[in-house]
Amino acid sequence: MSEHHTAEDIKKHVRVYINVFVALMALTIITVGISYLHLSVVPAIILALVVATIKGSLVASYFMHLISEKKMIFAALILTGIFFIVLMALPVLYYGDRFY
Amino acid sequence: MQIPYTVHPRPDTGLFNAKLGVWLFLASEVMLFGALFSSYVLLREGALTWPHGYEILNIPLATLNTVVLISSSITMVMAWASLKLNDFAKYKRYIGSTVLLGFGFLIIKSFEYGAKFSHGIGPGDSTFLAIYFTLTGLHGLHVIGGMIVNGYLWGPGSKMWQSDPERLTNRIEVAGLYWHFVDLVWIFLFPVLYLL
Amino acid sequence: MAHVATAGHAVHDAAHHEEELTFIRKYVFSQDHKVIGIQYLITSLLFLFFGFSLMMLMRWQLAYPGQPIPFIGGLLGEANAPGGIMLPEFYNQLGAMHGTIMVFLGIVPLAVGAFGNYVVPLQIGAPDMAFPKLNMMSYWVYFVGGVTMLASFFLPGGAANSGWTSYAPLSVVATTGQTAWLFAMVFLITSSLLGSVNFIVTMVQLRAKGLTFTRLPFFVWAQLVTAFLLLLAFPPLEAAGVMQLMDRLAGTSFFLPSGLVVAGQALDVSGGGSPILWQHLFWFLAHPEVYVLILPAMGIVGEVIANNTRKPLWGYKSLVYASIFLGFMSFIVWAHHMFLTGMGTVISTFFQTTTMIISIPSVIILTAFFISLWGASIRFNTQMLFALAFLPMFGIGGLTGLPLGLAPTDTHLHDTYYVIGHFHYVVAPGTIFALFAGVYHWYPKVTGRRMSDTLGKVHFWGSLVCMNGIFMPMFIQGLAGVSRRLYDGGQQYAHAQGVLQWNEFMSVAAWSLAVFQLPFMINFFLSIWKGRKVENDNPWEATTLDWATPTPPPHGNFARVPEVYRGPYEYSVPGHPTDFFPQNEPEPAKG
Amino acid sequence: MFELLGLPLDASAHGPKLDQMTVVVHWLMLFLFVGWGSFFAYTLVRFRKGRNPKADYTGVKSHVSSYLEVGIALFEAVLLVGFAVPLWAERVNEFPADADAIVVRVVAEQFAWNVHYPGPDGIFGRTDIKLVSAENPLGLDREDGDAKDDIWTVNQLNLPVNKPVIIRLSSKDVIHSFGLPLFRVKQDVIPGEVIPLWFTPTMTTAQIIEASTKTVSISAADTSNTVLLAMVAQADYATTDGTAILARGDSMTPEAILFLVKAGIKEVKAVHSTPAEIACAQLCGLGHYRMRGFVTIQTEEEFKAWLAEEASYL
Ligand code: HEA
Ligand code: HEA
Ligand code: CUA
Ligand SMILES: [Cu+2]
Repeated sequence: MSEHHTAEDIKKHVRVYINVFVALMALTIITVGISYLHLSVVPAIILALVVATIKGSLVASYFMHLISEKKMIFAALILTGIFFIVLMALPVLYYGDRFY
Repeated sequence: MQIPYTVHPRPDTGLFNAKLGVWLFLASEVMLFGALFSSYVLLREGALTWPHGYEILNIPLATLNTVVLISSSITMVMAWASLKLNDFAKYKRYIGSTVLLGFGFLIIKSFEYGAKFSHGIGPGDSTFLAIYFTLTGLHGLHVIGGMIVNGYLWGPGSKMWQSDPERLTNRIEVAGLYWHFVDLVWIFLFPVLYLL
Repeated sequence: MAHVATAGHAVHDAAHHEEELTFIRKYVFSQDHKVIGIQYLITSLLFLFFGFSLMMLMRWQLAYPGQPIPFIGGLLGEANAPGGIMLPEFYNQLGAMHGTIMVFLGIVPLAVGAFGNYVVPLQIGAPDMAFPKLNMMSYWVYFVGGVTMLASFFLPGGAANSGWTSYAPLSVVATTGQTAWLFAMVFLITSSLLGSVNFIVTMVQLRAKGLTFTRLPFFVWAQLVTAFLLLLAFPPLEAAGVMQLMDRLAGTSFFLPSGLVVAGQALDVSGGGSPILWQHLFWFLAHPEVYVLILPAMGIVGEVIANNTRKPLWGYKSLVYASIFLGFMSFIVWAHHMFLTGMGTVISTFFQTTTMIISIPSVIILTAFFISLWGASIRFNTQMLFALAFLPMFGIGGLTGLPLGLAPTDTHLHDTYYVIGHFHYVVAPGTIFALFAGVYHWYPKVTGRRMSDTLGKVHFWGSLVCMNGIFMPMFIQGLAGVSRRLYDGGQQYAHAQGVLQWNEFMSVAAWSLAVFQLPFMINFFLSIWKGRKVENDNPWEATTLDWATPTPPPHGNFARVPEVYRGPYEYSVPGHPTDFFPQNEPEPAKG
Repeated sequence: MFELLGLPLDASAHGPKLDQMTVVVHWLMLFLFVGWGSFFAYTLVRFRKGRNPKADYTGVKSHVSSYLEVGIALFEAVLLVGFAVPLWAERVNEFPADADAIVVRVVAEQFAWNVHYPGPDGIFGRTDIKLVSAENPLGLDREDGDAKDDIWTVNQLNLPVNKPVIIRLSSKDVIHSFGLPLFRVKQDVIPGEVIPLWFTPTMTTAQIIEASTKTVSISAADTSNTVLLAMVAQADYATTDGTAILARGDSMTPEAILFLVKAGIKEVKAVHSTPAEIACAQLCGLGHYRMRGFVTIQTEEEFKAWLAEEASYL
């Protein structure tokens, strides 16, 4: 990412950053808004996480330039992603199958 | 013999050292916060009762804090872009604002904490509060760490602009990656703790 | 600016640096990977020795329960051993600290910090690690962690005493030593994380020209997989450590369920926590951790075997794939330590299956080593003896992992001496032997002198016999059902009566083992001045880049930027004049 | 192989299957160790430098090793599917109905096993941690109707033979592990949880004693032999002139040993005084090593009588 950018490129980037920023603000308002609806637990969790994931992806893709990142970094992140999922499966392992 | 690829990327990987380094570090951070999130789910699942975050915590303040942190992310990335555009003065302004916004975040956070403590509410009172204080505390430490780095890059560190501008730009990019990650963590913390 | 310095420039640069550095910068806060490697080496060997000493004390109590410890009994303090007789509290401290020190302060820093640091940059033809300052910090953070751990013996109530596993709630209600343990662990984890980032970047970014991934020495591969394990498995334990600290210091109950009555007193906490959560997070690290202990050892064994069989390692590709697969699988077997915590059929089947699967790559690695011996011309020097002995010793340890990995058989064996026997075979005559092999192998590169082969052989044979004398009877005791962590070695139990006599035998073997470390220590220190000087930079006639440097390597390592032309183990290449064909030697001109 | 492994006496219904599996696994291990070991030993001798001065660049070309590895994987699969999974399922899924079994609560604490029987009504009475005291370790609420007939003991578990027993395990403080080596069961006891466990004892304590009785040789040096001193005699011993030294059931004391030796008796039949025990297997604090309980397996009648006797103390 850090190499061979013309000033023109960068200016284009900056416009993208500003759009992303606006989107993030909007999504923040949406999440907070949703929470005032006091939905029941499951839809509330799903909605909140979906919005958070969108926001997170925006940050990662554009602010962190992940969208145009190198293979090596993707490989490391995919590996991390897998183990992260394993980690998040802990509660399932715990409650899913106790024999008593 | 000098260490290669500190500034320019290695041709076959396309990366300079610090960038790979910081991504790896962030990978480990994913696992750190992942373990805490997972613990949160596990404990909540096993709890008899669980309060809604909004019953206990101050949503307007936290929303404000979200805005502050997201803003600091955009100023961070603008700082990098300014260096890319050879505009050092703008860089100083942006990176300076990033630090200030981080400061703002911490001040708001301290109001939140202060309000809790003054009501005699602490981490020992319930599992929810325990996880709230642990997660936000750890996140706060990350903010402080980022501010120290960014503060350095604003102040003494920025002198590198004269000697090795490319390297400084790389440093800002790398510091930015970390700072955006801190923002990203908050993006998840906020709904999970406050809104659900 | 130039990022790849020319050769002349490099030498000049190195010399230039050398002059400027003060003693402190050169030997204490050094940023040179070799000096840091040596710092790690000395520190971790001292810890290893200390951990061993704790164990020798414990073995007294196990062999002669309730009898005063001779000579040093009086020095242990009234709080620990009144009248020289060890108290159970103290025994538990020794056990927890032995495990912790051996694993986190002994073997890992030795295998990764010392060998990894010293050898990896040399083997990949790099001038240093990618981040020298970070490297220095890793060492010093490790050092602080270690000192904290040691200092905890002097706290009221002594050091941590809840086992190296620190299971909650016991650890949460334990004495202050546990807090020190947790702080020390946070330091050690931080050090490991810094180190692993540094290692991965170094191995990915700083490989010499021509050194593709398929030409990396097996040792480098092993270190690469290890670094990933440390990077991704340690953070969950750090999170757990923070939570336990909160439980102990801030009154939270992450790991404390409601309604606890400790020592007749209802515990005043909010409750609602889960003791099993700690176990999951602990083993999420600690299982990968055991492969952190073994992989670098396998890497060293690979190097030494290739070098002393004078032929290529057999099945290099399968070795590499097996290591990667092993690393990957090690993240999804952790709950085999927890079969008896109330696990149902589905999850236990999952973990039993993954545990059986993970044994296959180990078999592949060992098999490749065995087959490498076929057709060899084996030089039995000290390092080769240690490397060879590693194979059956790891074999015994690994094979005894199988009955533990199957939940029904684990029922009887869980938390007995069988487990102790299992893992000591892999870590003590396994890993420690491999590390000894590494010391003998690379010593000439570091010092320019060889260690004595005669003393080395005394060290080897004595250690081999004693190690088996200590750990083989543990299987007998374990099968008989003797629990581990028993202050009196199981004296009171009926089912232990038939196997109690082994306790004394094992202890005597352990003390004899200590005696056989004397030749090593003498050899190690004396050879620095008295060892036979090496005749050239490549005394073992090896092929990898670590032997292509001046001896000892200067700051910046290589006199000339190395370039690599072939795989790592081109020994006895048909038609080549010598029986080794170094990686950096250009193809001879045709005709 | 069974004798070779030195597993303790097996006194439960499911035990032989577990033992059989342990034996099978150890055969596999032995096979692999000997197989690789002989190859290894052969190469060391055959390919030493003195015998084979020039190494062979290519070495082994065949793929036998891959077949071998597949073979091991298959064997492990068989172990899993054929033994491990069904046996485990039997342990954790196929609990007998409460009505068909003896149900007992065991509450672990540092460092004792509190055993709680429901009494004739078959219902466990209410317990409350506020009532816990030295005299009432279970915190049993005797005001509660169901609790009136409840029986509890410390470190003594009585069970009838040949009847399934369900033990509900819980802990007051830290994690313990309820291990019965002779019955091949072990279960971690986790505070905050109630974890059940079941097995069927197949031998009474009397039979266990019979089966574990050994002939041990004694000498004058044995007066401090802890193994011997923990035993009780299983026959009557007397001096040549007929003075009794030890009767069946008497513990071995240093004096008794000296007398026996003096009387020229070199061997005695003896057995450990408490052959069936509860062993705590998880580190639970400084008293972990002495967190020992006793198991007594009785005939149905003896057990009833014991319950009645305990009830009479209420
Ligand atoms: C370096 C360390 C290391 C290694 C490599 C291993 C390897 C394995 N371990 Fe071990 N293990 C530990 C360290 C290690 N372990 C520790 C420290 C503990 C206890 C922690 C505690 O509770 O305190 C433990 C505990 C432990 C348990 C929990 C037991 C219990 O608490 O009840 C289990 C259960 O599944 C297990 C299984 C295995 C298996 C299946 C392997 C497999 O990977 C093994 C595969 C290897 C082979 C199958 C051998 C192949 C070789 C041959 C076939 C050749 C034979 C050779 C010759 C003849 C020359 N281990
Ligand atoms: C890497 C890990 C490791 C290593 C190497 C060892 C090595 C040894 N261990 Fe350890 N052990 C553990 C990890 C390890 N152990 C763990 C995790 C536990 C469980 C703890 C718990 O219950 O929580 C345990 C428990 C444990 C027990 C059971 C205690 C109990 O349950 O009550 C016993 C009993 O005998 C024992 C013995 C030994 C012995 C005799 C050695 C010997 O092999 C030691 C050999 C050491 C050397 C040979 C040192 C060589 C070094 C030098 C000679 C230095 C030279 C110095 C210079 C040149 C400067 N260990
Ligand atoms: Cu209870 Cu150990
Ligand atoms: Cu494991």
